[in-house]
Amino acid sequence: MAKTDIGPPNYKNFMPPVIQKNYGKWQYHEILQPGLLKHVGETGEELYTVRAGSPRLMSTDHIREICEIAEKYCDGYLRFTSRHNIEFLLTDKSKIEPLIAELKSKKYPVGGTGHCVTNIVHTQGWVHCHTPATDASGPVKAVMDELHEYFSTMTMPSQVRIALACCLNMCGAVHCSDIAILGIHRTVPKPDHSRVPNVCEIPTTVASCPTGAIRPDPKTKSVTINEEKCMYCGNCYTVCPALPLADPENDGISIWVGGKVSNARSAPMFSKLAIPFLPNNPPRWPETVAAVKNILETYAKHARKHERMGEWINRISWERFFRLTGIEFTDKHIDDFTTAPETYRTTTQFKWG
Amino acid sequence: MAKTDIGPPNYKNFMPPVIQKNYGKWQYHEILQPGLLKHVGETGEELYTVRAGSPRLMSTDHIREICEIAEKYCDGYLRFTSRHNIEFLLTDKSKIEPLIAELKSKKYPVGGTGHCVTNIVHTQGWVHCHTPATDASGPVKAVMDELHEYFSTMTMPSQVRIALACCLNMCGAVHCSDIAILGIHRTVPKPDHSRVPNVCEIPTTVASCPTGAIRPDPKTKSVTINEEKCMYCGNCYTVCPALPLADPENDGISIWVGGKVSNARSAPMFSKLAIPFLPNNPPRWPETVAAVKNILETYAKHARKHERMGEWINRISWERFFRLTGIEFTDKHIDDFTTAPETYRTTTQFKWG
Amino acid sequence: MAESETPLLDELEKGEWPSFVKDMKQAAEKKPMAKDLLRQLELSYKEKIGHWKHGGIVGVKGYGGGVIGRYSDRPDLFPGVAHFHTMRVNHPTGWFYTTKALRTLCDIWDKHGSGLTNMHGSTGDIILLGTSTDHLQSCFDDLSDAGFDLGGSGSALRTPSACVGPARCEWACIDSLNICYDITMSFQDQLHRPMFPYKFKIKVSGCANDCVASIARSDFSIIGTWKGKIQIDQKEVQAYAASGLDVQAEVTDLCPTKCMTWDEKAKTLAIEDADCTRCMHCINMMPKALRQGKEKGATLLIGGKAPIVQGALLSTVIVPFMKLEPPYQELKDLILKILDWWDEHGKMRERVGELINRVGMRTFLKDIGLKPAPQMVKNPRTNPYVFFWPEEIKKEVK
Amino acid sequence: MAESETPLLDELEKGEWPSFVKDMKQAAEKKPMAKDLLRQLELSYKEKIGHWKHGGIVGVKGYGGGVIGRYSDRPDLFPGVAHFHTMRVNHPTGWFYTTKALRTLCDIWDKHGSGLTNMHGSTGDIILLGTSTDHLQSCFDDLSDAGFDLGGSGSALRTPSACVGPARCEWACIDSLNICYDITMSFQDQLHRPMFPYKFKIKVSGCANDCVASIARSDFSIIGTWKGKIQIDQKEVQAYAASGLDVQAEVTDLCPTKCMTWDEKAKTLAIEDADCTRCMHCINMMPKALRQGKEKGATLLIGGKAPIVQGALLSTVIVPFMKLEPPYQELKDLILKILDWWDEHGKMRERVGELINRVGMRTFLKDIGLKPAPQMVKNPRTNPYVFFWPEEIKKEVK
Ligand code: SRM
Ligand code: SRM
Ligand code: SRM
Ligand code: SRM
Ligand code: SF4
Ligand code: SF4
Ligand code: SF4
Ligand code: SF4
Ligand code: SF4
Ligand code: SF4
Ligand code: SF4
Ligand code: SF4
Repeated sequence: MAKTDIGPPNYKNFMPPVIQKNYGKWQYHEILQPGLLKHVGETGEELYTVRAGSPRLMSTDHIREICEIAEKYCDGYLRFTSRHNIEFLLTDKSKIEPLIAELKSKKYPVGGTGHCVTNIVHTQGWVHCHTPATDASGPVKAVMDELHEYFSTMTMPSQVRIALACCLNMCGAVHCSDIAILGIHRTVPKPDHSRVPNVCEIPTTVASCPTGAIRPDPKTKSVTINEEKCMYCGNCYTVCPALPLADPENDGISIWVGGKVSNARSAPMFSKLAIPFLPNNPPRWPETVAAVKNILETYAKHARKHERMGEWINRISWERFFRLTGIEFTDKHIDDFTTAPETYRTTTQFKWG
Repeated sequence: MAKTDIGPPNYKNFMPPVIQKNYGKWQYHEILQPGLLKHVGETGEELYTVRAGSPRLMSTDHIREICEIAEKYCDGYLRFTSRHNIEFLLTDKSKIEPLIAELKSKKYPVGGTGHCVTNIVHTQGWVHCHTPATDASGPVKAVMDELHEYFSTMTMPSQVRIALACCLNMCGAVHCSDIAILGIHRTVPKPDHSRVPNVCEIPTTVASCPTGAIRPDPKTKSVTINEEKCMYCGNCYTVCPALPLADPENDGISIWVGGKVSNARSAPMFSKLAIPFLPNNPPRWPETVAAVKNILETYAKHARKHERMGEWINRISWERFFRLTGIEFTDKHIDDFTTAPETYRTTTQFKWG
Repeated sequence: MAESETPLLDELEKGEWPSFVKDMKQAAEKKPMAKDLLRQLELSYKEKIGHWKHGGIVGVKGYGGGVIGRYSDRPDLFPGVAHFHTMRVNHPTGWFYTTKALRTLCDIWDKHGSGLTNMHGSTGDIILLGTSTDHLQSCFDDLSDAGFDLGGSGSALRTPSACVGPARCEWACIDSLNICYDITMSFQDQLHRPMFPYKFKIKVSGCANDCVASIARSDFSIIGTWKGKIQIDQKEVQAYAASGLDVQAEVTDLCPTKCMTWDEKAKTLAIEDADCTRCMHCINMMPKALRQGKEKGATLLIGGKAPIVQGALLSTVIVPFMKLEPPYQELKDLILKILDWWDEHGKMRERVGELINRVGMRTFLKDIGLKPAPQMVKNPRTNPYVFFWPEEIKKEVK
Repeated sequence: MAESETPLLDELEKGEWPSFVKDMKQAAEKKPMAKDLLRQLELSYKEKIGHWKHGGIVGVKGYGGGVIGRYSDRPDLFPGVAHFHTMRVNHPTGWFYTTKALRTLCDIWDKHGSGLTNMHGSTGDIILLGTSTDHLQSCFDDLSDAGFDLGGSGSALRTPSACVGPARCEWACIDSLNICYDITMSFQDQLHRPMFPYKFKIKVSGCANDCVASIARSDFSIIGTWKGKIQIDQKEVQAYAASGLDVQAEVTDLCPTKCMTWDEKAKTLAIEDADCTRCMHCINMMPKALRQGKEKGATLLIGGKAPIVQGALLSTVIVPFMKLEPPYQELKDLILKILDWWDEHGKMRERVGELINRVGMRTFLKDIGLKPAPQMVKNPRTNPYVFFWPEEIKKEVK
């Protein structure tokens, strides 16, 4: 039998010699051009990193192609980033240009560094999950097709992190992104009363609802859902498969803005609702693409250098954000969860728009 | 029978002529000295206001004395402020000095303007309420005896509003004060099971508890209180007189800081807990007096001009506030009500102290 | 000299600040009631506990409120305060008085009560501190004859109050006094005959300085503001600068939106008015040099209150701007609509702000007919728990 | 040419960004499984709805997690994906690879699965996307022989991850990779055999830039920081200024604590280090000129998570500073203590952050033995609902 609990391979064995030598002794770095980093060690040794975009959903053939490239230019060393880009690691300066040329000829976008739109962190969607309100890879591809020039340049005011999650579980962790694309359901789960008693634990199902919309129904041994209290989060479905809530016409996408993770300058921030609903429109989600582009380009036009999306909005005010982007402000933008009071404007300080 | 619903006397009949004439047409004002305001109308007419401190709890004799003064210098016109100071309204410049002199000779503190400590908004305490955890007029007198020089000067960095409430009902609205003195109970109500069934409505009593600590007890037809869930707010006592919670040894005072109401510069802010508990020590509450003085003087020493208490703390950080004042930070400072998550430090940005 | 009966309270006659004990003793000399109050208070100081029973319901004819019932728990020791109810008298708006009116009040209170008062209560009323049940009606009658009326208590509209405003302040964007008085007069019924789920407070401030703390202490806050450019008198700005004001450090650097620039060389001040949030700071600093924009009105906010039960709330913007001119019909209609809505949906002891939090701002806005605006929030929601109205959802395909 | 079976997906082969459809088609050429995945996805695109059933429990011997069960709801149409489970393979810390290792992975996956992967999953795992139940064990066996192991799923510790840290970053205050690897190896049991109330994620970032988003995406966040003065190389500052960096506008003005001053004339930078909150901004701007203080360690935070159920949480500071050197015993003891505490008190599907909110931070700190510090809060509480411990209350006098 195979050994268990061996853990992952030791990362030390996978690092190129220049890293082994300079581990913990890097002195500074420069971004030489979009997608090209230079890190210099205390001894003066140099490491070059060429960063390329990836669809994340990759075939083994694709991975082998990457391996080939890494073998040709990088002695077989490479890594992936926390946002799923590919990083080719090399020391031989003369190989940089050819490597980038080959990547470009093979249609790899080179970039994702500095003040750019880097890869979109995303999730499974219709490819492999049971709760999605939209697809993941599709909208990501459609959006990045439109934004790819911002990946391979560094013309944004600051870093822009876009993320997508296909349901409120938020596996893409969109809750702290400059721009977030979030799949949402909008219909109340329809209990399959014939299955609920068999496949679901009623108390767990009842407890799963954040708004207390679910009541046990002793008669049917199933549950009833208070339509007025349900906000379609799908948490009950996670624990009880007999409560499906997907709906072709009413599922769709919401757009969120102004989150960040880093502690640089401002503290980490949650993303805030910008657009409550856009329809699912496969294969290219034009409404979503246009909405993201509009927000991004409005930001690019108005923000100051080094100002993240959320920092920009905090400076100009939300009323100004809605005016500049032309996005409609609705009652849905106003929180009504337990956190609501914290979000109310409890001051007379505001702008007219 | 006397007429009902006549409403208050029309304020217009109580305003001195200079105000009648310049109503809505004031152009600017100056604070000529502590306690002395000059308001100039568009026509150049001048109104002088001399402000004097008051204990708020006043005898009719005291009021008559004030009337006498107002008749002597102000043609019988005066007003009170929203913080219970007395304002003598006059136009005759030559009467200002004599008025102030007479006030001082009669031991009226003159001041309460500009960057000062003005009168303490407060409540009933043991004088007239059924739920106090401390007295109101007593601690106020003791504190103001110590701070009176800050009332009659303008040496603070900015306005300092102190308030006192004798229980969590906060009739003194201490929730938005630079420094707040708040009476707190610390013992769980002791249901008087013989009276509860007669004088209290059980469902109302149960519903009154913010933490859900109260359960009906069908056996005794009374209620039981979960000691672990009770934080002694006294709300149940308000609706059910048979649940007293006053306790000589464990009632006392907590100190709160950094609240404000005005929208000037920063938005209104709630006061935050500085000292969870100080004993009730009548007649002069020395611990409370010392605590307020320490906070006030630390603020006065370190804050920048025009910086309210809360603005100062926000700039220097709470860790610095606790270090500078020498106040101990305890687990009680960390919120554990429904609002708790909003108050956590969700960033690595902090100072060492 | 005989030993004092109140050695602890005597300590509070010392010191520089006016002493309430002195006032109590003054009254005690004339009124046994006041004397027993003093003695009972001394006992509280000794025992570190209050000696009042939980209030009972007392009142005057035709009114449901305005009197706070109070009974000593030691009537055996202090018979003078066996009953000791306070009467809340609606103050003249702005707390303006003629001495004549004040003296009349004193006379009435010496006749009917303890001779002790609070000038004023925390909501703004004249508090007549302590009388016996049998004096309530006659005292009210005398007050009424003198032109005074009771204020609010219980689950009613409470006595509205206003900052001194146009009477003595150059910054009043609205006629705070008149609005307050008009509301008070229009809503006498709501003030005197408790009918709501809980108390409802209205306060009116002429500008964002909010000198009556309306945003913190009232369910419905009316705060003056303006549209248009802040009017700058550059000469007067220069005069302030010349007289020692550090315009950069004390004014422009403290502007929360950083929309001001001070040109130190040219000594000119510029304001990017579109970015100004009308916080008042710069105007506060240079009243002679800066005047508010010309279009005046008010921002209306809802829900302010102390912590019991769900935690304290500050009022929150529901109408960014409303022009307010007599007879203030739009304002009063809105208030009535809100009162009705609260009355219909509120639970017992649920303030309007708590009700809004319970049912959701979207429901409140829809029911009242107010248009959502970004000015109502610090920021849009961060949680994805968004409700859609049934009419927004496409008919379900089966 | 025959008409395409996937006209909608074909649209996504167009455009500049790498196309996942291209990858799916590549795999589909070799693997019927992948082909049916493509066809089922096309159906989803047409119908705008997913076609997977609610997951079932499948796995490999000895493990309680690491595999996500998945079944098509149209096995009639797409028999290739009747079962289509993903395997989560623990990535090498820092996502470093030799091509040799990667190729081995590919070979194994071509042998056992769909030939499709996610490089990587959102938690950091290598996601082997889709295989049938009967291949799970043999695939695992092959992975294990090749030196790979499964990652976490279910109510277990999830695969910890770390920023690239000391391997390629001058700002790593801690050895993020080694800490992550050490934790992963030490907690294999917790990773593979679900035993907790819910999932538990750990992420390690070398500095406050937080390049693995630990503060947003992990229950336990380890973030490098420092004590002591930021080391300034004035020459290099001048070089940055000379090369076009506007030090005032881009560095000092953006310092959140305004603790930096740039003397434009003398071209010198000064930092009031006591006020610095180590946000990294100035260092980010001038890596060659500024180096962090010499005493290195980490801030530990707890509770980060996505919104389900009580709303999203960011991690919150529980240890302002801990030195972290191998074998990281203090750190691991703390994590174990927290896991135990959560295990004992947590309800089903209650993340540790939610548990802390339910029982109160004070209870957490007391039980774990951590000293309260102002650094744990943005501000002290504003509500007066303060609990006291029984031992703090004087024995009651009857
Ligand atoms: C490679 C990677 C770490 C890894 O282990 O994989 C990485 C690497 C670097 N980051 Fe990062 N960051 C990486 C994800 C992140 C993330 C996480 C994320 O995006 O999900 C963050 C937090 C994002 C957020 O706040 O929402 C992040 C926030 C930063 C920042 C702060 C940016 C800011 O001002 O808010 C810096 C500083 C800077 O760029 O000046 C930074 C700086 C850097 C530096 C310059 C560090 C260094 O000295 O080498 C590296 C190159 C930056 C570049 O690409 O321009 N890194 N960095 C990640 C690349 C992701 C990608 O492919 O795009
Ligand atoms: C594969 C992955 C998305 C991806 O495409 O990368 C994923 C996929 C699923 N996640 Fe996730 N989560 C994944 C990372 C995340 C993250 C991001 C992270 O770890 O940084 C989050 C947000 C952070 C967090 O943990 O709070 C996340 C928050 C959730 C939640 C909500 C948990 C919560 O407490 O709010 C659920 C619901 C649940 O656990 O029942 C969930 C549940 C699921 C399930 C198991 C669906 C379910 O309800 O049972 C999904 C299985 C999809 C499938 O069929 O393969 N997933 N999930 C990620 C794991 C890959 C990996 O191991 O590397
Ligand atoms: C008389 C009174 C109004 C009334 O109707 O009674 C009043 C009168 C004035 N206030 Fe006020 N304020 C009065 C209570 C308040 C309150 C309410 C309170 O304290 O409960 C506030 C909000 C306090 C807070 O934020 O916590 C208040 C915040 C201000 C401010 C803003 C201060 C700040 O920077 O935060 C100003 C502007 C200034 O002083 O520069 C102001 C300015 C003024 C001016 C200068 C307005 C004017 O042009 O006449 C008046 C004289 C100020 C002075 O005393 O220095 N007034 N003022 C109140 C006197 C109270 C007292 O006896 O001390
Ligand atoms: C007299 C006064 C205090 C004072 O010394 O000035 C007062 C006294 C009492 N208040 Fe108050 N409140 C007084 C202004 C306030 C204020 C301040 C304000 O109005 O600006 C507040 C905070 C603002 C607010 O309304 O939220 C206030 C918040 C409360 C509360 C808590 C209400 C809440 O929703 O949080 C209670 C409890 C209750 O209503 O059951 C309360 C209850 C009480 C009762 C009736 C006691 C009770 O539980 O029945 C007190 C009667 C004392 C007595 O025996 O005379 N009082 N009360 C104030 C009214 C005088 C007046 O009419 O001018
Ligand atoms: S976000 Fe939702 S739908 Fe998407 S992978 Fe995660 S659990 Fe599945
Ligand atoms: S979808 Fe969410 S809100 Fe609706 S019933 Fe299910 S758990 Fe409750
Ligand atoms: S604060 Fe409490 S004790 Fe004081 S007067 Fe108000 S209700 Fe009474
Ligand atoms: S005092 Fe407050 S917390 Fe305690 S039982 Fe009464 S209402 Fe509940
Ligand atoms: S609130 Fe404004 S208008 Fe009213 S008195 Fe204060 S400063 Fe003047
Ligand atoms: S009113 Fe406030 S925001 Fe407007 S310019 Fe003046 S200081 Fe700035
Ligand atoms: S978190 Fe800090 S140490 Fe780690 S890679 Fe990012 S910048 Fe470097
Ligand atoms: S690290 Fe941040 S807070 Fe510290 S000096 Fe630099 S910019 Fe300022």
